[in-house]
Amino acid sequence: MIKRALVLLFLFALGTLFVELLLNYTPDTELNQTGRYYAEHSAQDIGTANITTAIIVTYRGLDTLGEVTVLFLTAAIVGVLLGRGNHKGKSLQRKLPPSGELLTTGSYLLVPLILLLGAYVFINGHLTPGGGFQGGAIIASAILLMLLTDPLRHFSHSLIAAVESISGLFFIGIGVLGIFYAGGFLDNRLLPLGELGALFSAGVIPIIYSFIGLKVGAEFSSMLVNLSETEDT
Amino acid sequence: MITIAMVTGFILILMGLYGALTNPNILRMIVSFTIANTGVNIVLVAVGYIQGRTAPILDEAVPVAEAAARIIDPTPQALVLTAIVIGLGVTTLMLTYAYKLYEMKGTLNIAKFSELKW
Amino acid sequence: MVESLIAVAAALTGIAFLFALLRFIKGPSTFDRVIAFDVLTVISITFIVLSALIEERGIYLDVALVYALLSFLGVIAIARYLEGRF
Amino acid sequence: MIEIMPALTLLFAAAMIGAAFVAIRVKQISIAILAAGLVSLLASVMFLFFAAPDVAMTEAAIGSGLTTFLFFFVLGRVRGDKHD
Amino acid sequence: MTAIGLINRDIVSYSNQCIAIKQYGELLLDTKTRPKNGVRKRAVLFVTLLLFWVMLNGTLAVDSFIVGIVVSLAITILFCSGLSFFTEFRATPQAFIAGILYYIYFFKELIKANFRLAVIVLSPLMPIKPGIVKVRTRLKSRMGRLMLANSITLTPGTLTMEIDGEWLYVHCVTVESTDIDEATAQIVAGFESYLEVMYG
Amino acid sequence: MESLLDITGGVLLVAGAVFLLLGGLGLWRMPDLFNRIQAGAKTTTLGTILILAGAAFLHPEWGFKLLLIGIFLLFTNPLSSQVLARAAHRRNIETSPQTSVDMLADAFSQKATSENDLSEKAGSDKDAEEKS
Repeated sequence: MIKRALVLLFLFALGTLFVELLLNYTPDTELNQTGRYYAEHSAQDIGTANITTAIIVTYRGLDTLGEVTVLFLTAAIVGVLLGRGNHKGKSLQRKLPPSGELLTTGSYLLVPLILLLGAYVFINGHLTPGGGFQGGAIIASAILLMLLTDPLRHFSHSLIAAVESISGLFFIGIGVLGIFYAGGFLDNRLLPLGELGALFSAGVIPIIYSFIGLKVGAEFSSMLVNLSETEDT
Repeated sequence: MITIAMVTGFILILMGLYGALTNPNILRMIVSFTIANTGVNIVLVAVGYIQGRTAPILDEAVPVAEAAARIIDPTPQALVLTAIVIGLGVTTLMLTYAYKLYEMKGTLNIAKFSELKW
Repeated sequence: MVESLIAVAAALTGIAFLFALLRFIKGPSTFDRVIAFDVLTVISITFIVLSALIEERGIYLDVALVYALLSFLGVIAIARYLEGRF
Repeated sequence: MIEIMPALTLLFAAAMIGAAFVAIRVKQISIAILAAGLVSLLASVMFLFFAAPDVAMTEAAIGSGLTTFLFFFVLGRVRGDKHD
Repeated sequence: MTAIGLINRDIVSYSNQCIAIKQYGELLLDTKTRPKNGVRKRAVLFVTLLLFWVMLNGTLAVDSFIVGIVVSLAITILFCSGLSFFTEFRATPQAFIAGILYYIYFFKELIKANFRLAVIVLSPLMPIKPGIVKVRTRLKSRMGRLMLANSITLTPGTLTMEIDGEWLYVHCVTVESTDIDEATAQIVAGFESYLEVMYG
Repeated sequence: MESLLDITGGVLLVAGAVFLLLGGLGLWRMPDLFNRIQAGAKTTTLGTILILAGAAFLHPEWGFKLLLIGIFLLFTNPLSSQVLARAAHRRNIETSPQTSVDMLADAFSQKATSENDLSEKAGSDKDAEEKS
């Protein structure tokens, strides 16, 4: 009971803090300095219609690199913890009947569409909402639908690892090329900026975002596949 | 509108923390944690919102010349986007640990893990 | 005129949303809650379309696309779990 | 006449708090997970109301399918746990 | 640092990858257990995906079209057993006419059934008599059966629960007859006559 | 002054919202799970499609995306309902007393001998959770 009282006390303190914050908060009516800079300059400097994309890929490109690294580490830790390869042959022996005909046919119909939507989301990341992370999550959702339809489906681990590492390599390679041929690491002006609103615009941002999308999709997929190949304890 | 969202976010944070701190079951602690995570994201997005403005995407509705006067702050959005993706990674990691803990002890009750007592 | 019609539509949809939410909170069995979840996600797509109409931004529809294609995955996941087929 | 967007925001705020309450209080873990998924789906619509379509799309793609599946997966694996 | 790690991993995984591509002739899927699509089905899938791509982009500009071809080709190769709306569609004029008529009939039924259900929901006594009946279908193709089940499900008042061979198990809000042939005539026959021409 | 197109779009929006309301009401009032699926999930599909059509009337340039959303809904929504109904039937959810026939249960009881071990394993552990 004393633990619960402590918890309530802590939450009460936190709540008071929040109320204090809320009472003293005055909403902005104008953009602050950074926001104004991004709003005014990203169209000419970066050439993206979606300013969030400009921030993620170029202005704060190193943060994104760090984020991708964190995801990579997470996927690796999940893989190590679950120890795939130890019971590769055994996992296929689980006795599960297949799902009903409707779900099977429906998933065959929907999976290509989900993959197409994922590709659309990350290729158009500089024009419409979305980008590499969303597209990667959508692609992983397609893998998830396959797993839900048939939990025993076997996926090629080495293919997922290959997609992940190759796209990561190209992401960094493009960033390094930017040091030599453009303004700096992950500078997008390797290619001409093009016209605002066209698909081939904003320099290398669509290419970078495609690689990020493939990488994130492969990372999430490897987490899903690793988890699904664990044994029923 | 900003106030509504901030109040919601704070309430979600408090509820999530309450659940995470009082539940004995590890899986439920993780569920509560995701709720608190969502609350934090809502607060951050609400901070970046400016009344009467629109999304930071330039198209026919928002030409480049008017951008600075019509869009909201894009920086918190970029941060929250990162936070959500990392949140999924963290959740997966926690769930993997929970699975390994269960494999080790055959239970998910936090009181049974006496090595973790402080 | 059109604005007021949109407002009426939003109000009616909001009432439907409340009904589904009540079913979610009350729902005697797990399955009742799952079906309420399904209905809530479908109604949320409506809200996204309505907000796109109010703000007059066509790009919001991309979110509705993702929502329409992915929100059923949660329902299928829980249905498969309850079937005992993982 | 009330403004539409604040009213909708209020509706979604109430729904999220209700769903979070269900998630904290309900006995079955499966419903708690479902309610957490609902919180994140509703949060996605709320992000859209706050003019953040990128964030909304991320939350919709991640919160609905992937998180829910991962939770149910682990829950299915630890099914024999009687010390609930 | 990340770069070096990635390069290391890449070198390690490259040899694995060569083996993987050899081992799994189809890249993503293990196709030993499930039917592979023939060239015609893959072409149909490719065209459908391209159509969806153009609709998603809302433009026929050359650049987006080229990217669409690449993406659709990649998905067609990777996900080789995918279906599309026009897989197994008989490309005859009758089939196209039947398709149009099918959608008209479907929306008519949808609206009619919705009004019927609205009356039930609004009436205070709830005059319902639910039950699960068994009906028969003659359709053989996968897409045709999926479309039939989806049409039955989308019409309020009937809900397909299971397909087992030629039998469909349908939940009805108001059961009108439990006889198999009569129920088939009421629930299935309308959609089936069009779908049979379309998909066979 | 609004054009006829705008008025039609607005009226379609309201009609869709009415169907959504009926769906919500049905979800609240129907006596058992399968009927709730019928009333809830189906009526809302028509409502959403009508609202999409109304939006297409108001903004014709969004037509393709709205059409795609409609197509996706038409294929995902029945799928989830079917899977859910099937799972519920497998778990023997109690039906309302008005239910007259259940031919699927009859069919299953004949087939049950072959599948018995699996359903036992899945059912026994979770029933405790369900009823609590």
